[in-house]
Amino acid sequence: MTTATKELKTKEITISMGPQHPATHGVLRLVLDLDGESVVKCTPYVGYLHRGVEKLAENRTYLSALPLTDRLDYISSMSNNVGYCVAVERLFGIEPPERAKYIRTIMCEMTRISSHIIGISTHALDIGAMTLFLYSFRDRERLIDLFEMTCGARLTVSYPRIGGVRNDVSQEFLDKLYEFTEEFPKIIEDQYETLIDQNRIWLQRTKGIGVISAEEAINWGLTGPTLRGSGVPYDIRKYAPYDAYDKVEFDVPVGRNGDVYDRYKCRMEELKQSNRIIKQCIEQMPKGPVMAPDAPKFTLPPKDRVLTDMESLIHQFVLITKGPIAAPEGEVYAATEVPKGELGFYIVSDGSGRPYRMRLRAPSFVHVSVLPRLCRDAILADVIANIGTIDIVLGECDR
Amino acid sequence: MVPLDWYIGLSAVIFVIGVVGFIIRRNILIMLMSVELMLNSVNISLVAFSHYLQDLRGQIFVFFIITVAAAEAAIGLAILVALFKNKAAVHTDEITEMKG
Amino acid sequence: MEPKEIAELIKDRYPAEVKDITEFRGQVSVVVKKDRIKEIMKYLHSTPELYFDLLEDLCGVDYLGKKEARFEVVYHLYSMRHRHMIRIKAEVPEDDCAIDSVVDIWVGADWHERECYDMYGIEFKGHPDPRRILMPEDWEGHPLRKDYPLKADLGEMEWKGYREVIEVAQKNKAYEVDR
Amino acid sequence: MNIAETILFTGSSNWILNIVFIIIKIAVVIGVTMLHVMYATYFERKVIGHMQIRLGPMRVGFHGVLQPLADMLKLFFKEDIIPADADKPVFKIAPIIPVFATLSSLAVIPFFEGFVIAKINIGLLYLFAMSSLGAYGVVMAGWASNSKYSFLGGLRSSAQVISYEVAMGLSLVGVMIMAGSLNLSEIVKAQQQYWYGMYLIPQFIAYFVFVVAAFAETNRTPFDLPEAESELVAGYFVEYSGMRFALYYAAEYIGMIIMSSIAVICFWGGWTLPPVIANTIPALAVVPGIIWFLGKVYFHIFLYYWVRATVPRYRYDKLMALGWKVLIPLALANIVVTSIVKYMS
Amino acid sequence: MLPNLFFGYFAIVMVVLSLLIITRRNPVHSVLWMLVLFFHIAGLYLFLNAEFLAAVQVILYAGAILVLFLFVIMMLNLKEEITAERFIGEWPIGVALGISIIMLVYFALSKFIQGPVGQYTIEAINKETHTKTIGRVLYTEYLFPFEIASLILLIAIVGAIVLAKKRG
Repeated sequence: MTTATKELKTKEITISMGPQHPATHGVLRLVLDLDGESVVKCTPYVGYLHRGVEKLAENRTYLSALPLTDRLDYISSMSNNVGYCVAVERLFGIEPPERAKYIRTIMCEMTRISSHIIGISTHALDIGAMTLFLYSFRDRERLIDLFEMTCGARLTVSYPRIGGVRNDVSQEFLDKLYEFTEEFPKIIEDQYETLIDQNRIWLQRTKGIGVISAEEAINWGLTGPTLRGSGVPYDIRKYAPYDAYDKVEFDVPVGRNGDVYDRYKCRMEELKQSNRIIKQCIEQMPKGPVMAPDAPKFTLPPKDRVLTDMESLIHQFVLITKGPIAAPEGEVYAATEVPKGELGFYIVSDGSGRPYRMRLRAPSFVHVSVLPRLCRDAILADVIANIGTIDIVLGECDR
Repeated sequence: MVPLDWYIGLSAVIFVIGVVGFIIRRNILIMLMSVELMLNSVNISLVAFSHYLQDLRGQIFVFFIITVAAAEAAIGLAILVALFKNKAAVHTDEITEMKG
Repeated sequence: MEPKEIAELIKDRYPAEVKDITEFRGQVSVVVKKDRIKEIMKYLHSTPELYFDLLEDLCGVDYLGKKEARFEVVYHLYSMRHRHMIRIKAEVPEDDCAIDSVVDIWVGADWHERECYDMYGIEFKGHPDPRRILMPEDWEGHPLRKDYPLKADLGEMEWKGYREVIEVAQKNKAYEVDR
Repeated sequence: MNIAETILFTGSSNWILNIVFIIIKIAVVIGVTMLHVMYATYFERKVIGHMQIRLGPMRVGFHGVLQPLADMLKLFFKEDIIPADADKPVFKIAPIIPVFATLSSLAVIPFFEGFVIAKINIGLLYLFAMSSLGAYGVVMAGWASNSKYSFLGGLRSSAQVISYEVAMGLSLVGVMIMAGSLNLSEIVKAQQQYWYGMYLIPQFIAYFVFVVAAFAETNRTPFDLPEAESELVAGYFVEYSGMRFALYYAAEYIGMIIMSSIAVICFWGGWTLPPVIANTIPALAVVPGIIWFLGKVYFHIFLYYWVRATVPRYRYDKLMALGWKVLIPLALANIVVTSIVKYMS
Repeated sequence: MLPNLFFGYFAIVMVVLSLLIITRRNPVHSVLWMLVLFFHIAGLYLFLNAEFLAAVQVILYAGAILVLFLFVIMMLNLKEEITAERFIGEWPIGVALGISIIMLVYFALSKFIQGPVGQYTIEAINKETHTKTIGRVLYTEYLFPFEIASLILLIAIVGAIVLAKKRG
C-alpha cells in the first residue's frame, strides 16, 4: 500500500513561547520545535515593542532625543542617557566638568546594580528560586528611592544632560548612598550568595548549560557580562574609559567555562565591583559646577534661573523656538558599558540641529540573536535558563 | 448468594466483547485495550472460582496474569511507538510490510 | 595600531576599492566600493596584525540627495587582541541595492543585516535567512528611508494589519461593561 | 464511656444508625479538612511572606485571616471558561478526579486513637491506589484542554507521578515489614513498642525517600515541573478558571495534608508521643492525641513551604534521574537491610 | 436479594462499559471508560472477599498500565484518528464470531459442575488478613512461578527500552 519510508519520522510539537509568557522578559517570542522535551529548533521573533526610536530621533533636536533613550532599557535608563550624552558630547567636542563626571559614574553604577539585581533575581525566579527575587528587590528599592531623591523620577530619569547633569546631588543623597555601599557587600554575601550560590539544584540547572566559547562569543558579537562569562575581559569602562572610570579602581570579573553559571557569577561579582566604584566616587567627589561652561548652548537652563535671569530666559526662548545650535558635520560612534553590554550610539550629523542618523547598537538585540545557538541541544527548561542568562530587555532590543 | 455460573457468564461476555473488539477495530491501541479486557475477564472468573472453591490458587493466578498484562502493555506500547516513528500509522490495514 | 595606519594599510592593499578616508574626532572612516566588500572584510578579520574579531555594529545610512550613492552600509570593527577600531563604509547605490553578506565572517552580523534590510531595503546576498525582523512580515516599505514619512495619513495605503487591529478593537468595545 | 464516645467510635448495633454515624463522621472529617485546606493556603502565604521579608495577606480581616474566604468567594463567582476546542466532558470531569481521590484517602487515616472512618486491613495499599488516581486528573486536564502548554504539563506529570509512586511505595515497605501490617492504626500501635516510639529513627532512609517522593507526588517545589509557571505558564491547568481551578488548588493542598499524615503515621508515631517522653512527663497525657497529630502534620506542611521558599526547580531529566537512580535504589537497599534485621531478631 | 442486586448492577455496567471501550472513536475516551470498568472490577473483587487483589487492581491496572496507555496515546497525539474509519471492512464477521463464542460458552456452562472445596474459607482468611494469607501462599507454594514472573517483567522492561530507544 505505501512504500517504505526511509527516514525516521518523529512528531514534533511546535510551541510558541511568548510574546506573553512569564519567562520571556517582556515580549520576546520564541517558536520552539520540541521533540518531547528536547528542543530541535528555536527561532526568536522580535519587534513587538518596536517604536522606531531611530526614526523618531532623526526628527528631534539633540536635547529632545534624550528622553527617547530612557525608554530603551527601561530598567537602566540612566546608563542609556549617559551613553547618549557621551556620544553627543563627542560629536560637539565638549567635555563635562569633573563633578558631573563623578555624579554620572555614580549614577551609572547604581543603575548597574539595580539592573543586575533584576537580571539575577528574575533569572533565579525563572529557574524557580523565588526568595532571591524578593530579597533583592528590597535593595533595588533603596536605590530607586535614591534616584527619586535626585532626579524626581524612579525609572525614566532623563537626568544627565549634554555637557553635564541636570542638577547637583545633595549631601544627604551622598550620605545615604555611602551608607548603602557600606551594607551592600554584606547583603550580597549573607543573603544572595548563600541562597543559591552553592545550591545543588541551582548548580545542576546552570552549570554546563548554554556553553559558548570565547572565540565564538566574540564572533557572535556578545558584550558585557554575557561575553565576560566566557573569559574575555572586554570592558569598555577599562579600555576606553569615559566619565570618571579612569580615576577609580575596579576589577573586571571573568568566567571560565562560558556557561550560565559563569555568567551569573560575573554579574554577582560586578555587583561588588560597582559598589566599590560608587564608594570611591563618593570619597573622591570633587567640588564645582555640574554643567560644562559651553553647555548652555545645548541645554535648557534651570527653571529658577529662567524666571530670574534675563539671559537664561532669552536662552530658553531661543532654544525652544529656533531649535538648538548647529552641530559640526561629521559622524561619531561612542560605545559605553551599560549593564547589559556595549551600548553604541552612531550619530551622523549633517550640520543641522538634529541628528541626521542615530543608530543604536543595542546589546540585547545581539544577545537575543544568539539564543538559537545557546539553545542547541537544550531541553525546554534550559531555554528558560538561557533567556535569563543573556539578561535582555526587549525595549532595547526592539527599539 | 450469587451462583458461580453468573460470574462465569459475565466473564465470558466480557471476554467475547474483548475478542470482538480485537478483531474488528483498526486502531492498534484499542486492540491492545481489548486484550487487557480479555485478561481482566479471565481474572474475574479466576477470583470467582477462588472464592467459591475456597482455594487461593485462583487469586495467585490473577497475580501472574496482572504481571503478564503489565509486560504485555509495556512491550505492545513500545512496539507501537517504534512503529509510529517509522510509519506514522496506528491502523492495522496501513501496516502491510514486514520491512521497517 | 593607530586607525590612520589601518586605513592606509587597507588603501595599500585595495587601492582601487578605497574611495576616501576621513577622520573626525579621532575616528577614521574608510569609504569603499561595495563589490569586493567581503574580501576586504575577510582581510580585516584574518590578518594577524589587524585581527578585527568583533563586529561591533553594522547599520545602514540613507543619504537621499546628499551623496551620489544613496545608501551606505557602515561597519564598526573592533579588535579584542589589539584594541583598535575602524569604521568601514560601503557605498550602495539605489539602482543596485544589494551587497554581499558578511555572516560567514561574523555570525553576529546575521540580525544586523536583517535589520538593515528591514529598515532600508538593502539586500544582503548570501544571507542565510533574509526576512524582516522588527517590522511585521507583510509590512510594505522600509521605514528608515528618508522618503518614508514619520507620520502621514496613508488612507488605503495603511498597513492592513493595523486596520485589522482597529476592527477587532471596535468589535470588542461591545463587550465592555458600562460604568 | 460517655454518649459522645459511643456515637463517635463504636456506633450502634442498628445498621441504619450505623450508616448515619458514618455519614456524620465523613461530613465532619471532610468539613474539618476543607477548613484546614483553606487555612493551609493562608498559612503558606504568611510563612513564605515572612520568609521573603514581606507580610503576606493583610487586608481582609485582622492580619488577613479572612483572606481564604475572600479567595473562595472570588473563585466561586468567577466565570467558568471552557476553551472552544476542548474535549468538553473530559475537561469538566478532570478536576473532580484529584479532589475525589484525595478526599477518599481521608477514609483510612486514623486521626487519633480509634477515630477512623473505614477500618480496613489494606489501608496503606488503599492510599497508594488513591494517590495513583491523582495522575488522571492531571493527564486528562492536559489532554482535554487542547493546549500545548497543558499538554506538556500533563505528559511531564504522568511520567513524574508514575516514577515517584514506585519510590514512595518502596520506601514504605520498610515500615510494613517492621509493623507487619498494612493497617494504619496497627502501624501506629506497633511503633509504641520502642522507647523512641517512632519509625523515623530506624527508617530514616525510608523517611527521606518518602518525603522527597511526597514532594514530587504533590507537584510541589522543587518538583513542580508539571505546573512550572516560568516554563509551561501553569502547566496542565492553564486553561482552567473559576471553580474548576479552585478544585485543582484544593486537591493539591488536600494531597499535602494526606502525604503529611502518612508521614506522621508511618514515621512519627501518629497521635502518640514517644514512650520515653510520655513516661518522663506524665502531665502530657492530658493533651489529646489529635493535637500531637495535627502538630506533626503542620510541621510537615511547614516543611513544604520552607522548601518552596528556598530551592529552585529541578529539570525534567534530572528529576527522572533522581527518582530512578537515587531514590529507588535507596529504598530497595532500605528494604533489604530492614528485612535482614527483622529476620535476625 | 441484596447481593443479587449488587451483582446485577456490576454485571450490566461492566458489559456496557466493555462495549463502550471497543466502540469509541477516540482512544482517550476508551481509556477513560476502561478506568471506570477497572473500578467496577475492583468492586467485584471486594465483593468476592479479595480485598488485596482489589487494591492491586486499582494500583497496577488503573494507576500504571492505563496511565501508560494514556501516555502513549497523548505522545502520539492522534488528531486524525477522530475522523478515520473505526472498524475494519469485515466487522460483521467478527461480531458473528463473537456471538458464536457466546453460544459455545452457554452450552459449556450448562454442563458445568463445581469442583471440590479447598481449605481457605472466608473465616480462615479473615483471621490472619487476606494480605498475609496471599503472601504466605505466594512465597511458599508459588515461589518459583513468582520468580519467573519477575523475570518476565525484567525482560519486558529491557524490551520496551530497546524498542522505544532512538536509533543512532
